[in-house]
Amino acid sequence: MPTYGKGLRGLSILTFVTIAVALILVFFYVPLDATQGFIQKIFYIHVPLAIVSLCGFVFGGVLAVMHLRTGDRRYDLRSYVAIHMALIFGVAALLAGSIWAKASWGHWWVWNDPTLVSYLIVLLMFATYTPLRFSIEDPERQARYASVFAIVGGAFVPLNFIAVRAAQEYVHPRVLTLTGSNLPGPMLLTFLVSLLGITLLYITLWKYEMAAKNTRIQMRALRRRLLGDDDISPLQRSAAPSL
Amino acid sequence: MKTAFTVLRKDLLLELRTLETLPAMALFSISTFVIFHFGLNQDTIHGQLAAGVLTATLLFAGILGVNRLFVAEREQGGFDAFLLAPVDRSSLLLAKATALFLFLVALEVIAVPAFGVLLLGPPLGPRLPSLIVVLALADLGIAVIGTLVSALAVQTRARDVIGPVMGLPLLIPALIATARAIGPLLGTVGPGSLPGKWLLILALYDLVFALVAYAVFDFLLED
Amino acid sequence: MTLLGIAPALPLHAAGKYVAGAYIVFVLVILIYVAIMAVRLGRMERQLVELNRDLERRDQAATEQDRDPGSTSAEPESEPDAATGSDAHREPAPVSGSGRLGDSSL
Amino acid sequence: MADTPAIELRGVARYFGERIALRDLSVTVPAGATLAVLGRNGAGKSTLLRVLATLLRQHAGEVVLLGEPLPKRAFAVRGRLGLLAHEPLLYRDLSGRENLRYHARLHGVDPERVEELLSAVRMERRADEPVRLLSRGMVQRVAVCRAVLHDPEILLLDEARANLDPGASELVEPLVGRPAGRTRVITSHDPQAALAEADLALGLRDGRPTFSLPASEVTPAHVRELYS
Repeated sequence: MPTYGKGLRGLSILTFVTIAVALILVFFYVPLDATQGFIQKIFYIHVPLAIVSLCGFVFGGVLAVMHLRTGDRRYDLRSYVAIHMALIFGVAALLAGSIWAKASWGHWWVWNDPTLVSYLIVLLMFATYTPLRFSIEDPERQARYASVFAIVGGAFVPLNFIAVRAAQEYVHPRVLTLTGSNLPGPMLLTFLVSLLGITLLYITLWKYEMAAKNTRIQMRALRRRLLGDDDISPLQRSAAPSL
Repeated sequence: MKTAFTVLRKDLLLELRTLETLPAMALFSISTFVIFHFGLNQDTIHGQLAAGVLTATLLFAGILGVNRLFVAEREQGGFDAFLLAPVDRSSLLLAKATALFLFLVALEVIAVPAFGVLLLGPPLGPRLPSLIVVLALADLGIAVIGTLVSALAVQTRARDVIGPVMGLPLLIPALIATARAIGPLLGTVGPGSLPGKWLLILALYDLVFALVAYAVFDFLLED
Repeated sequence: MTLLGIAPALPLHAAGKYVAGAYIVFVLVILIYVAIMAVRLGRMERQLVELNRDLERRDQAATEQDRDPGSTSAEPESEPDAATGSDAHREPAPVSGSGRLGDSSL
Repeated sequence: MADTPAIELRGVARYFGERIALRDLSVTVPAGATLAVLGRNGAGKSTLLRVLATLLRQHAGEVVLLGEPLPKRAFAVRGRLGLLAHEPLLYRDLSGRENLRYHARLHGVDPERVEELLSAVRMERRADEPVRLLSRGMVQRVAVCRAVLHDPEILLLDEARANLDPGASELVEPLVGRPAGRTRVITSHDPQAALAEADLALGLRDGRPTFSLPASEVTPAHVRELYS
């Protein structure tokens, strides 16, 4: 049975260092953006969060495919944690994005930035992932239906982005499209370092939550093995996989 | 294919007998037009606004159909009856998607003329052919996504809520493409050209989700 | 160390407020997450402590049983055979069949 | 095919989350024989029938029906099984005949067989009324037709006699009774009636088999233990 905790210590140190370096670069090294000035600094937190979160949803979809193909419920747990983390990062990205919108265009929500708009739609959709899991009792069916949802969601993310981007008339020059990039040298370096930092943070927290969930499940099994079955309280319904 | 036709025939017969879904969708859409009239406080609308009103109304009326799609199967043992037969399981997806598609077409046969009469400024006539093309592609998207979402939701406890809440975000890109494709058609100056870009996106959307639905549908029936 | 001199660290005029806000929101979200996980960890810790106490009670009962097996105390401490138990719930599923979990199951 | 047993279960288990529905179940039913499954409510009888009907996959152990291992070869067996359970599996808003025609098309059976069965259970006159207007007994008779429509080799009867008055029971006897010569698995709340028409008997309690004997060797003690 794989444990998820072993690489955690080294990984968290690496994450800490990377984010620290990124912050230093953002605030002390990179020159101010010509048009947006200081506000542009939010860009280095908003876009990496958005990218990592989107990749998290697609990662959850891939794990869901593995779960349906192999039938191994551990993939379902990994998919659940991946999507769960992606949702958390997504909320942070959306908040940072709306702050950026307020700073540069004056109001909290703006419809002309395709990343922000398509982001809201993706979050709206994945917000139903947990209620869907919660409303199915049989754990095996719950895992299977959640995986189907994750796969549909994974396919939806790129399509949604294409549709929203095509629908946008751009108000301001694209600083960085999620696909291409037209950033001068130092900005690109800073962006890549902060992207790396956020990615490492996602992986660390993913392993951390996997370790926590794994421990809880092992403990429940241990408790049942030691104290017989009638001593444990029946598992109350939860969205999390119970295996 | 034959199985899909068998299941489709049964569904249409069942709808004929009970008349639960179709009338509800039609009445829902017409009352929505009335609400839009008072909401927008305009006697006639045209262009992109009209496209938006039409598309949004059809989408929400379609959601009513999505909610009812698998209810008979769930409550009267339809799933077991189907699973007991030596048939390919994805034919149920094909049959139900076709049934939903036909419901949507029937809805549009009623709702679009009503829209023309009630709200639309410019005459509907000359715009109809290209409008039909766009609506057909949109119905295909709603049918595929709707069937998948309905199959997912019907087995859950909060099925009347989970279905729409899951389905709407999934259908937003289709809604965008449909509204943007219909927009120029309903302009006052005369039917504009069909924007190819949006038809392409709509077609791509339908194709991708048809493939995804085909790949994952069997897992929803397995137990 | 000219690095520090170039850009004022945190200009607090209008723009700075938003930038600080964005980064604080990010830190806050992560902190909330860590707090939730900490609560879960606490609950798990309590369950482990409880588990150990139950075990001690059971072992104590077992040792009493061994010391005077003959005496039929008024209310005999029935040997809770932990291994099989009434088994109304499944033990970790044996490895076999379609993708069931390993014995030391996750 | 007569020598290979119709149903072979070895160490079959099925869980519903943490709760055990079936566990360590091993039984072999030769072709043409009838197995009576006895036990209280929730003992796992219906779960066992759904596993045999390929509607539920087993979580452990082996299930071989008519020489075909499940769940891999389930499609090869599906057309040769008939299930009659609490749910009649009929659409209430369609008539009896429309339901049976639908099932006949699903199973690729000649519609003529529908008329034959309807007259066998004397339902021809009421065959065109929606099922929701029929009495429980009539619905059960139409459900019997549905279960044997495709002439299954294995028949799974979950309290088939429930809701049937003695008259109706005789009507369906040639279809679902012993004379039809099919391999049958029957469950019932009335152990005596079930044992009377069974060759083998299986006792279930909390998902575990308590006995698996020829019907003749089942003693009242066995039965009492099941329902105590």
